[in-house]
Amino acid sequence: ATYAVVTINQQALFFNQIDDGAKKAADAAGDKLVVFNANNVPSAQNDAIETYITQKVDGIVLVAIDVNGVKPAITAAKKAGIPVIAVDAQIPGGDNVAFVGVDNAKAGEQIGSFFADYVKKDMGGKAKVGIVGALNSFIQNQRLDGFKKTASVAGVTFADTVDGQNVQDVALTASENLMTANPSMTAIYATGEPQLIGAVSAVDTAGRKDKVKVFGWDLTAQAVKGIDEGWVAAVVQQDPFTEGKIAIESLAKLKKGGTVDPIIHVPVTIVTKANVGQYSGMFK
Amino acid sequence: MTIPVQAAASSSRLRPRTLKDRFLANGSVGSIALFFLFVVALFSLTTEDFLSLDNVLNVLRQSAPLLIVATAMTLVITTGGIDLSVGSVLALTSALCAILIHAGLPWALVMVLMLLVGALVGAIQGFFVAYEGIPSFIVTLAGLSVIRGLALLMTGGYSVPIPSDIAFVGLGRAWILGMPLPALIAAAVLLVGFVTFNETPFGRYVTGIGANAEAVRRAGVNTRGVTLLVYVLSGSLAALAGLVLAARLGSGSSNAGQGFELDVIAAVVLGGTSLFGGRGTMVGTILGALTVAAIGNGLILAHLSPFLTPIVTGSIILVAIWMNFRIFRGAGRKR
Amino acid sequence: MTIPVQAAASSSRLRPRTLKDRFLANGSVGSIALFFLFVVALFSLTTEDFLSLDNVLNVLRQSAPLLIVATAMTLVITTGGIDLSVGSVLALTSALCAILIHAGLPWALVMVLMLLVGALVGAIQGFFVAYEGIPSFIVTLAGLSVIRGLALLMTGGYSVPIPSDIAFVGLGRAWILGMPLPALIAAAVLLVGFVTFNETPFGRYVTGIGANAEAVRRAGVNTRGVTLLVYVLSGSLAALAGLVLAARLGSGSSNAGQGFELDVIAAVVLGGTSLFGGRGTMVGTILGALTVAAIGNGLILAHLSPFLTPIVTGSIILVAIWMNFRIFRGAGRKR
Amino acid sequence: MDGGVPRVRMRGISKRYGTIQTLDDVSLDLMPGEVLGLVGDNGAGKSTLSKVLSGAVVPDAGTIEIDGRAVAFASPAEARAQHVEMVYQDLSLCDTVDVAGNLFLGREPRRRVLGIPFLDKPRMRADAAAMLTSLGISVPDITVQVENLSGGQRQSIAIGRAASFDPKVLIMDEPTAALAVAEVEAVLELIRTVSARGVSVILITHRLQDLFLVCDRLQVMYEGRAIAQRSIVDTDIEEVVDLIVGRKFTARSAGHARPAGHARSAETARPARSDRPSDSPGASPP
Amino acid sequence: MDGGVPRVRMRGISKRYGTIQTLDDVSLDLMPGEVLGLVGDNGAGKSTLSKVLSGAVVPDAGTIEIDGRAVAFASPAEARAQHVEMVYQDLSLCDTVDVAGNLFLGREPRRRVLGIPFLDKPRMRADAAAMLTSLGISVPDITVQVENLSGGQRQSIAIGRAASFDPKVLIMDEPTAALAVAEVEAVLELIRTVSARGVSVILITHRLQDLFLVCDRLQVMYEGRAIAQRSIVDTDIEEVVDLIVGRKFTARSAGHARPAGHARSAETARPARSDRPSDSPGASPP
Ligand SMILES: Nc1ncnc2c1ncn2[C@@H]1O[C@H](COP(=O)(O)OP(=O)(O)OP(=O)(O)O)[C@@H](O)[C@H]1O
Ligand SMILES: Nc1ncnc2c1ncn2[C@@H]1O[C@H](COP(=O)(O)OP(=O)(O)OP(=O)(O)O)[C@@H](O)[C@H]1O
Ligand SMILES: [Mg+2]
Ligand SMILES: [Mg+2]
Repeated sequence: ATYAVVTINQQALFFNQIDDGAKKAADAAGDKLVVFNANNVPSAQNDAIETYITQKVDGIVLVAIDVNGVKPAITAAKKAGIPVIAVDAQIPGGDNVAFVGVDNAKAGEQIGSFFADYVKKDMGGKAKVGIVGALNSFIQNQRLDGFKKTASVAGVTFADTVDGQNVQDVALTASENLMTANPSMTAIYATGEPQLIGAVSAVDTAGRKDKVKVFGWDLTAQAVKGIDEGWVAAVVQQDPFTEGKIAIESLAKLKKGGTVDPIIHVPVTIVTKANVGQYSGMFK
Repeated sequence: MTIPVQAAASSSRLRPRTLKDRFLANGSVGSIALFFLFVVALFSLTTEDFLSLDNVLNVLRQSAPLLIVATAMTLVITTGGIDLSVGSVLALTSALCAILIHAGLPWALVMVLMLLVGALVGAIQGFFVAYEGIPSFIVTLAGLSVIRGLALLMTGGYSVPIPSDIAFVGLGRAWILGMPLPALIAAAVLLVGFVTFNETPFGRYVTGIGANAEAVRRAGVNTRGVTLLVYVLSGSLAALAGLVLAARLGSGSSNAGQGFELDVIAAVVLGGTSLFGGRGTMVGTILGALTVAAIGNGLILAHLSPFLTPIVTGSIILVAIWMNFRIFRGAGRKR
Repeated sequence: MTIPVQAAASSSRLRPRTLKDRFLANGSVGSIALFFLFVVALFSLTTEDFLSLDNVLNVLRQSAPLLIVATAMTLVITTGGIDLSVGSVLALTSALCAILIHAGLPWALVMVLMLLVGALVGAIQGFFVAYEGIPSFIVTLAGLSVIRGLALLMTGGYSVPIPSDIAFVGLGRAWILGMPLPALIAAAVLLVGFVTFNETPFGRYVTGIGANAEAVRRAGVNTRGVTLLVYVLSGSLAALAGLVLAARLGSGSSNAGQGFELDVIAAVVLGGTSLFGGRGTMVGTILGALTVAAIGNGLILAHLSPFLTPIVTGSIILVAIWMNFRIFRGAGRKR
Repeated sequence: MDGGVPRVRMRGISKRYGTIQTLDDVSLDLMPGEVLGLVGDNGAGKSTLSKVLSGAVVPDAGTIEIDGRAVAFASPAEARAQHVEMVYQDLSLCDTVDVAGNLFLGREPRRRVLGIPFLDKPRMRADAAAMLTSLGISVPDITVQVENLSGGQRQSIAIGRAASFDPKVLIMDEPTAALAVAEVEAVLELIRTVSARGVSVILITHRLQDLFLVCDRLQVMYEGRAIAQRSIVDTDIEEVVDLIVGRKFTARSAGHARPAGHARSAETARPARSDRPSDSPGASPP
Repeated sequence: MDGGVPRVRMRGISKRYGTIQTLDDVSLDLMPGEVLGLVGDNGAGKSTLSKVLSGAVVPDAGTIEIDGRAVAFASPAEARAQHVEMVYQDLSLCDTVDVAGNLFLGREPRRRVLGIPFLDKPRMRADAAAMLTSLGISVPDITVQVENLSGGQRQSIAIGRAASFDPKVLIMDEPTAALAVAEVEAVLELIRTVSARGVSVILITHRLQDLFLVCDRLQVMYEGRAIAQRSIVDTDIEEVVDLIVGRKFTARSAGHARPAGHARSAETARPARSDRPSDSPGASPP
């Protein structure tokens, strides 16, 4: 059978690991896997799905950019008898057979309450946190909202939110400016990989490692090093490899006439100094 | 005029115009046409479904927004200007129309409003370009930023769904006489654009302004008005494309059309319109846009690794253009 | 020449050149200079830290890649060309240098290699533009796609860490005499660029090619060679910027510098260089780049909501440029 | 000259570019049907003065009257509306537009379909061919873009454009500079014909002998000022040369060998103009 | 003319643009120190022929010899290396570059610092001012961009550029078209001076009277072919006019009134040239 993965871009490790997981599962089952990279353009995902429909692939794994905007294409696929599994971003009211991924709002709340605890225990109960987000990303906005929900406890104040635009050098400049604008800031929360790279570099080069604690999403080598050194406090690590793998396995199951759960949540891990050891091998 | 008529010198040194001459005279269009055929041939040989009816209609439907906006962009670039804001206008109208429909306004009214919004945005930008003499690159770059910012502000970064049970979505999804409606809309826009560009005084002035704006002004033409109108058209057609896209996707998002301006400009320039103004071709634009769309579609069908897609896309364009420039060397555009 | 000398007609109708004349004669530079001062004044009044030494040095460090590439882009645009591939070249060299350093090559060698890679990429693109006559927009748009594709292919989408204990990272982070090294590098590049552009025959030909390439060719200049060299410079300086950025970030990634080309072009055009070629100013470019950086920095310092940032940025640019155009009306650039 | 309302009356026209006072309090009168030669050294301000009259340059100071009514041209469109047409020295052609398109620029024959104006291309081509033939111009191909034409062919097109649209005032800024001998004759003949019909003509030229074939009067400019006027019958080439140069000057290239023969030159030139109404203010416009 | 190696020898030059055969098997000879007038109707192919010699146009067929050696110019740089300089009809100036920059384009005086060539701006300005003065040109300000100059001023700069760099062959394509009377005299004087030094000159002009003041020989082109050659002493303006037009033609504007006086005109013109070596193939180049 032939399965297609329609992804967002290939410049974040996260998406590539989804592809890798999917590839692994497909190879194991002797299936063919094709990948389409939409380069952050929402309508390109639609175009690709429609193209795969005309080509009659056996199933589609979709990492959506615009979760509403892909619905017609998913519906068309369903009509054509091609199952679509959404990964990472849930499609509200969509015709996809299943969703595999992290509950971003929930995980945002998780890191938020971790943050609240951390502030109480390790920061003397007071923190001023600045945020490096990607405003045009739906799921990163969810992570931001979830975080704010549980992190807003007594003693925590929010400084500005800046837009890293999912590009690491933009995020770097924005983070630096964020620190300049808020000299009394004691923590940064970054909602995605490019944002975290930018924030980590900014704190590092500004020599603020002793003053600012970094929280964020998606490990990289620099983040691992920061955790080792203690100034990166916690990073939400998803398991995109497993997400991709489960998605393809589910499609295979459907193909054989089986059924799958409509929502398959893959848990996240909050990586701290305590458990970073098991990840450091990934980033050599 | 009755002044002494002197026999025009004989044309002993003119030889009849051959088919080849005609082809060479339209150098840039000939070049992109050959290239387009080459791309089509390539993909029909290497993939199975490329020339299937479904796929062809699919490509046409997908490229409708590109074709619609490229029509106006051809005019803008022919005047020697540029409009970098089209992607943002598309995002703004797609987001705003979703919001308004969501809020319960009748969709027909929303459509009219969106076209007016596009025209207004174009008029504001056109005013700065035509009447204040600010380079269009700066004006529309500022516009790009401001307009997408407005869309972001209105949506808060979330995408707004459009109910799929209202007639509005037909704008992006309906089929009429076996053709997808977006493709028909694009065809109509292109036809009007072609006629306007080639058969009306307005179109003539557009070319003239790009070639020598002062000469057109000295000929008594209201060059500022013409320039303003070109940007109004560009804004309106970007709004139309935004409506079509929102209807097709069933959602409006401030994310829509990122980098769209570069695609549109690429299609127009690939078609043979000169960025220096004065030379534009609507047929070339159609071919340029379809070529871009065909390459994107064909590479998916060919199951190329996505890591190789950008490399192959760029290389195809460069090598094919290069070969055609070698064939047409000495003819065609100069820069 | 010894031919009869005839007294030049008296200059009774010349009046002495006033300061205002000089200012108006340099219309575009005067305009951006005023605008820059306006932006600086605005933010020093509305925010606390804007003019603090720390922040100023920070802005300079941040804008180093922009300034470096804008120097070369000024030359490219003055010849009437454009280089859309600079962001991709920056990504390629930042990724490749991280990979090679990771693989254990000495960093000095890596730096030299990267500059050569940039020069080579520029030479290939320059060849198509200068010797094959393909519009630079198409060539470098294809380059944008191919080169970032290569970076993607090499990194597999991973961001590659650069160990922060080697001297290489000093390129992005070191301080010399109280100044950040990237800022010093940018200053050196700008100085060399300024002198080259204004004081050498090469710089003269760059302007001439933009004004009337055929005239320069007829004057016996190797215009193709000059054009090629301009793209080589552009590629090399984009590579240098990539190195600085990689050193500052401590990692190389194919994601670096997305949309960077538009920022660079915006800075150059804002500075008063004409996209039609023939009119370029290095001082304007510096001011343009610093203005863009200052606005970005100042708005964050002013605690503006990020949703309003693009709107305010675009509006400031447009309104201020517009006011300056009104002051300089009749002087300065024509298009 | 005296008596009758002048077709054009310019007073106190001044224009400064940066440090240079290009025009300094210049006046100019032009009667209906009159041909005025405007001469002067390079850079004297002739082109600038005529551009003021054609609306292409807005002066810093000064007034213009057309047929006794004060006008102020903010753009060439307004001057063209008053039937002032000009052949610009730089020709002002659109290089990438074809011959017919340039001839009719701003005056395209239109065909309305459903109220929308379309270009009447067949008529444009036919009329364009007729216009060129009447000027004795042969252009290899009327659909060719003007950038591919020779210098003289380009100039002919600029002349054809200005002359064809029923002007009341026709300004020609060095119209014959690039023209070959037969084409020059055709242009001079054209000037005679239109002025006989009452069109007022301003002819700027450095071919001084031509002035004596068609002009009624000369106005000399020097460094931005109008310094002299001469009725054509009261002057000769030598005096004109001296006025232009600003001192006694011998120009063997100025059409007539000197010193002999100059008296005759004016004589032989004049009879040529006997067929046209002499300075008749009453000649009705076409 | 006969005897001696010609400075320039062009044979069988042909060039086609699209459907038009612009040059059709044209030959041209030019001796050292000779001044050749190249005349013909508009569009006859004069400019194209001279561009072939200056390297700006590569012909489809034909050979060129310079001083007996066969050359093939693929670019103007190669022709300039052989000391062929040309004043182009369209002037070929860089509008946004200043006067001095245009004069020295491609030949900038340089000052080496650490082996890097820098523009020697003070010298450029001083030399430029001297060059212009020697041509009798007054430009208001030498640092002004040429786009702001008058037509005649622009033309003077193009002439200054070609004449100043020690040419062996100087081609002037309608150099005097936009020039005022004193400047025309200066250019004609320039031609006499340089040809006296052994420079070969090709002068293309529609001011036929000028030909008789400076030329040794005329070549007439008609519709892309060289149809006639005349030694200047064997012809007169009337014949030249007839050759250009291709039939009997009366041109009162051609410098001399007809029918009277034409015999004398050639006479009065010739003595002016007595001060220069007549057709001397042996005159040594400067
Ligand atoms: N736009 C401008 N900017 C600056 N200077 C100008 C401009 N236009 C004209 N000038 C100056 O004004 C003077 C007069 O120019 P103008 O073109 O009117 O001269 P002209 O009499 O037509 O000369 P020519 O016989 O050479 O055509 C010149 O010195 C020129 O440099
Ligand atoms: N690049 C070109 N493309 C097409 N046709 C051309 C080109 N260059 C010249 N021609 C044609 O060749 C013919 C000769 O042109 P050329 O400029 O040599 O004439 P000319 O003798 O210099 O005329 P003039 O006296 O008007 O300057 C013209 O009919 C012109 O249209
Ligand atoms: Mg003039
Ligand atoms: Mg010519």
